[in-house]
Amino acid sequence: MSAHVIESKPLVVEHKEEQENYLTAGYTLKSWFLTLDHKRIAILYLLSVTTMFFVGGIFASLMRLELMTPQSDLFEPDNFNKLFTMHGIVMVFFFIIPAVPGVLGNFLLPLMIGAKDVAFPRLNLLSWYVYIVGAAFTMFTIVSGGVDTGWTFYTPYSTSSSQTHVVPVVLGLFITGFSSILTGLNFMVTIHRMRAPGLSWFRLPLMVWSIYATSIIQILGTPVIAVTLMMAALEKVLRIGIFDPNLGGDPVLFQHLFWFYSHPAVYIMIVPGMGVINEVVTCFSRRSIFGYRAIAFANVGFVVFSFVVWGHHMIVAGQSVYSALIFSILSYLVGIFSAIKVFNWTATMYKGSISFDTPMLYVFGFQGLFLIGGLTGLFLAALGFDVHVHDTYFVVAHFHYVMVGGLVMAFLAGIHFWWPKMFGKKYPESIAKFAMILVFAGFNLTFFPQFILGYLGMPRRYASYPDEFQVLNVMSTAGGSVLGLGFLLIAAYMVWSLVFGKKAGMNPWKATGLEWEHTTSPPPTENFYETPIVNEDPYNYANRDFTKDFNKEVKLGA
Amino acid sequence: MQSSTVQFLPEQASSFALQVDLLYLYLTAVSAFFTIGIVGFIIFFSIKYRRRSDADRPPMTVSNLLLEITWIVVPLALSFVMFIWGAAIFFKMASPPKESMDVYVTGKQWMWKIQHVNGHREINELHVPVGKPVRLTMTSEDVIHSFFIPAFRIKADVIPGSYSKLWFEATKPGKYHLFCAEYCGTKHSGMIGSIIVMEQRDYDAWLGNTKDSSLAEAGQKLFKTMGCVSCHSADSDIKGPNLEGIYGKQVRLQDGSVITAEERYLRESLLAPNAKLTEGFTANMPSYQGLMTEEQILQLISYMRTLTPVTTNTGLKTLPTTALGQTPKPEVTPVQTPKPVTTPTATENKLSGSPKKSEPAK
Amino acid sequence: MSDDHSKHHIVQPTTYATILGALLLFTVLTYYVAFIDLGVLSNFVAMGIAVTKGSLVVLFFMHIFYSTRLLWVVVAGSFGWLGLMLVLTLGDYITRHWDIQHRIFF
Amino acid sequence: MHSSEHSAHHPALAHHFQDLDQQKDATWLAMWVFLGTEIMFFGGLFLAYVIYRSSYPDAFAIASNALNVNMGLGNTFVLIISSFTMAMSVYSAQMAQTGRLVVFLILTLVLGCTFLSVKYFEYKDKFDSHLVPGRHFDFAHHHDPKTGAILEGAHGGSANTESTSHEAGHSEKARREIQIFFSLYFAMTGLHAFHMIIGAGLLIWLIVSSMKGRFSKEYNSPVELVGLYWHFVDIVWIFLFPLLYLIGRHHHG
Ligand code: HEA
Ligand code: HEA
Ligand code: HEC
Ligand code: CUA
Ligand SMILES: [Cu+2]
Repeated sequence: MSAHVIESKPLVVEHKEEQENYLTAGYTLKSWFLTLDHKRIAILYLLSVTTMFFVGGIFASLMRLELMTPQSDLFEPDNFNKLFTMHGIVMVFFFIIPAVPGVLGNFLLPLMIGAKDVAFPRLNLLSWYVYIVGAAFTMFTIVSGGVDTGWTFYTPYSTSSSQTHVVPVVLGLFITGFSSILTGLNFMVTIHRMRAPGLSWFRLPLMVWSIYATSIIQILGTPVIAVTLMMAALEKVLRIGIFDPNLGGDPVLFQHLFWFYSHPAVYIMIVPGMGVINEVVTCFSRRSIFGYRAIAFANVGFVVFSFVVWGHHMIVAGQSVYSALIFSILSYLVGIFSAIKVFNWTATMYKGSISFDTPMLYVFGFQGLFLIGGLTGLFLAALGFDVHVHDTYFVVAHFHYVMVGGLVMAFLAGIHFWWPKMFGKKYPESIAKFAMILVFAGFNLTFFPQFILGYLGMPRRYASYPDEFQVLNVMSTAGGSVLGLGFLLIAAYMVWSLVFGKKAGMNPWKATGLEWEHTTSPPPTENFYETPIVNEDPYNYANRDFTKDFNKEVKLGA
Repeated sequence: MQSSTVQFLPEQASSFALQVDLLYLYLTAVSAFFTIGIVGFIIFFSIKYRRRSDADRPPMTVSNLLLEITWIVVPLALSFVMFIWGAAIFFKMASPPKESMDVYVTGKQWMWKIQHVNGHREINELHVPVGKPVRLTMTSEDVIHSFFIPAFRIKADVIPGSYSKLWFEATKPGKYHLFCAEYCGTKHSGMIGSIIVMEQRDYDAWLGNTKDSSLAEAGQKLFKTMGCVSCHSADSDIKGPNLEGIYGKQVRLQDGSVITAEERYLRESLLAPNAKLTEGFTANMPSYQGLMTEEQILQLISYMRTLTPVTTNTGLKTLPTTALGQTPKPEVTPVQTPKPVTTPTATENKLSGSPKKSEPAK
Repeated sequence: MSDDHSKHHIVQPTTYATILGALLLFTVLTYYVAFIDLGVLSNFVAMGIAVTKGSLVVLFFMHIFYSTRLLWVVVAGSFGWLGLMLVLTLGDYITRHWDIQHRIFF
Repeated sequence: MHSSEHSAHHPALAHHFQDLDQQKDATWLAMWVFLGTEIMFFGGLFLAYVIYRSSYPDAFAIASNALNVNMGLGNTFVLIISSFTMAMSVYSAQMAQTGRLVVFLILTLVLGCTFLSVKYFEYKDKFDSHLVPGRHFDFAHHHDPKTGAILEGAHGGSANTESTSHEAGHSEKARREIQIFFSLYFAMTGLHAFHMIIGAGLLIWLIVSSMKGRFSKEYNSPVELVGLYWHFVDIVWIFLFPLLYLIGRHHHG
């Protein structure tokens, strides 16, 4: 644990910054669509997941519009059902799961570990194409009439009752699954085999640990959903009977298989987001992380425990009460790992030197909202309580708090934090802060009332509802509009900054880490001018002199 | 009906309601504690340690094992309370009292079909007396539905091909929402209805008005028309087992195992009689798969239930039902036995949750 | 990485041939055992033999016996995860119709 | 690491790796992790199999007996031997014996194709006897005297069961359960066969490359990796064979 920094022979790169970087390496479409550079692939992902987010968001807005009134007046129930299904599918499989790994993971992983690229660049590009093909299938489904099964595809509804396009969408997800698997595989091998000299496991930035944990979950979980969807499609087309009670099958088996993947999937969503939080909270507190090892091991804990709690989605679904018992207690154990992280981030701020730049505001947002989302997850894991709120808006509120309040906040924190590194430009700080507040306020207005709605008993996936729920629903819709405007604003100024933004310099936040201190913004195609050698623990803020200008020199290894 | 102001709790109309609400309170309190605590610290640190100058150089973080252990152990302890509390309620919800009154529910896109033991049927409405445990035996004709009564805080998925159970004891007369909570297709949100809780007297009157033949009677008719009697009566050529006292009996199977004859087993006996052969009999019973509706199956089951004498909470033992093939007198079907003893009132019953223990006749 | 060299271990044809022999033998064994009525034990014997055969292939044909710890972990982890899935799901099916002892709590 | 100094300029070395060693480590790890995903992929089907086998033991025994155990056994031998020839290919590649490498690869391919053709005839037989799940599934058409006997015998232990006129009702449930067996049979063996076909494609590619002399003592990862894949497919079959073909065989007496 060498605490001192060797600051010998810094390489002054001011002039180099004017020169080539990964963005200027080529301007043709071909140079983008056939690129093997992980940073360019990250940009491709950024474009595609953002598009998907807005597509999903438009579905959400239409849904909220419909829910303003108790009757189903704007859409036929049929269409409403398609809306929430497509909203769930697009948001889960095409936005939130690939978002952080695809964009930030791709961009940062090799930079953070001092590698020139991921282990298998070709595979990396292939992942993106597979994702796009999967997305195309799903989008085709939308155009051709949609699906109405809910994102959970419960049998026997999806296989014997629904008249909509279940098979193409299932196929699309099957394909997309492979994108996720390949990304995970690639990242995992990269972390094992491509670390720079001196970068031992416990010197890795925690973001890397998070990505590592996420990759393992992707690798072990995704194949199961793939084969499950395959069986469901076969059931639908050939009536093979595996999930159809009329043919001797058990519909609950589908739920087991589905949640065996889909619960771990929620950690695929949140864990990389938590990784982002580590980096941002240390940087803006100028403080090394509190309890590095505890957080690192909590990630490992997620890998194991996320796979043994899936039954908490099936508490009233007809599974054994004894199973429910086991799954409930395991859910509480998995909660502890999140608790460790939340407490450690808070403790990291203690005695720090805290500044309030936009990324840090998102961290605050994340902390509060994920906390509420996570704690209400504990509500749901209490068996007798879940009986009442299962499949009500309480659950809807819970998962939006963790997914939007948690992951989307973390994603935005990350995007704002690394934007200067990715594009070499600054976004307009005060507008960004305003947008953050808009999103935060809009979010709470949208989803907090849903907790109450849920406890009052409003079931989810309802196109119409009894009159007494209207007041809260109107609040929720109003919040949704504010939220939507907030997101729109963010997209607008981000695009604006690409053209008009101020030049960022190589390390505008005075952050530690190879990606900030050892290369330019934007980095060159091969990432570093010289392979870095790591000789300190991460987040070594106590050893930096912040009065210096961090934007000038690329630090080199000894 | 409900007032237009925003409420925070649905009505408390069953013996579970208060229990679940108390748990809710505990969960909320723990959450509030942590949320306020952590947000409080964040705000406090943000003010106290805000950056005053770029020259600020915070010290190295020191880790503090004791602190870390504390914040693992305390939440663990608190969440164990959540677990045990939640599980306790859940187990009560999963164990209907023996003396419960039975109602049969069939879900179907997109309606609830309900049959009372006396054969009365309702659609999307369920009338029950206050203060009496009611046990629902539910199945579905097509896809999965979920029977949800917010005011009672109960819910269970209704699954084709198997029976789910749900029980409650209403504590307050009134009309409450019945929702389908598992997404089941186009009119999922239209698959709603109401639960009407009545005073016992009103309930009896309501029930008395109904002219339908009782469920068990209908079942009994089926027992004849479907030809069950030809085997399951003393004088038939092909012998089937004696069905007297079948419900709840420990049936010994050919492979030596023992199984309790309840709904699931009886249903299987009709649809797939040879899957579990009764000891001493051959695989002679035909399958009625596809020949009966779910409702008819329920009727038959309900009839077979009457063949078992039941102890009710009045302490009376119902008369043993008549020999097979004869009409059992409907008034002796156990669930209909009037209950003269005091009905536990809502207030008495709130905390204990489970209905008053019956004093068995023995 | 200290144990790198072990991966370049070249397995000799004699080893391969021995394993081949064992595999063929076990196949014959599992076939004949299937015709003996061992009750429930039949399943365990059949699976035991399959697991043995599988392990031989993994360890020798696939060189895991000579590999780094990391690869051992990957292999054990993958099968372990499959085990988790099987055990927890089967747990549900086995206990689904057990009587409920609601008094275990209060 | 002087050997890597040599290989630093090897044409097969990708630009972002330090040396061939690192590259080889990475690809090995990747291959194993990929096989891990394959385990979970087949795992979903295995889970379904275990659940239904334990729910419907008798039907599964009956259905299993309708499979041609000799073909299954023969195929098991074929596949195990092909695994051996594959292992020998890897050895030859490591020893840079190009001639033997090509021979062993071709042997492996031939054995793989043998397996697939046997599988083809098994499938065809099932098609002809209406054992493919779906609307035309019909177990009653299956006039195997042996299985016929088992149809009754498999219900519990008691022997003196007679076929009666109520057989029809009896076999309705059995029919559905047997159909589930065949669904799983086709899903599992089909997926397995699909993997074999991919494997065969890879083998052809290896044969061509090795004839062109692409592999050397330092660089033979493709052979090793395809080897791993091939062995994995073999392992899947090692489990499928007893699970699908050997259930309840002892009822023959
Ligand atoms: C990012 C996604 C995400 C995350 C991170 C989580 C996290 C958790 N979830 Fe959630 N969940 C979903 C996404 C997510 N969930 C989705 C999408 C659904 C619905 C799917 C559908 O049906 O469509 C769902 C549904 C769902 C259910 C099923 C509800 C139902 O359908 O009836 C349950 C039940 O147990 C549950 C529990 C939990 C728990 C215990 C956690 C825990 O991991 C939370 C842990 C976090 C904390 C505990 C906060 C930090 C803690 C502290 C600061 C200290 C205090 C701690 C203690 C006192 C222990 N979730
Ligand atoms: C990452 C995942 C994710 C995200 C980000 C969101 C985001 C949002 N979700 Fe979603 N949601 C899910 C995952 C997600 N959701 C899932 C999995 C389900 C379950 C589906 C199922 O039951 O099968 C669900 C279900 C769900 C429901 C319940 C439907 C039902 O059960 O009937 C509702 C209802 O309010 C809802 C609302 C919203 C809203 C308002 C947002 C907002 O945050 C969206 C904000 C974004 C925009 C609005 C787009 C950007 C803005 C514009 C394009 C400008 C134009 C718009 C305006 C000015 C309004 N969601
Ligand atoms: C042709 C004769 C026959 C007919 C008709 C018949 N059964 Fe049966 N039943 C049997 C035989 C034989 C058995 C015992 C073997 C077994 O368990 O399947 C049996 C078993 C049962 C059992 C399980 C009893 C136990 O002790 O386990 C039930 C319940 C039952 N029958 C109900 C019915 C009903 C209801 C009908 C009409 C809809 C019916 N049976 C029609 C012959 C018949
Ligand atoms: Cu029935 Cu939803
Ligand atoms: Cu979950």
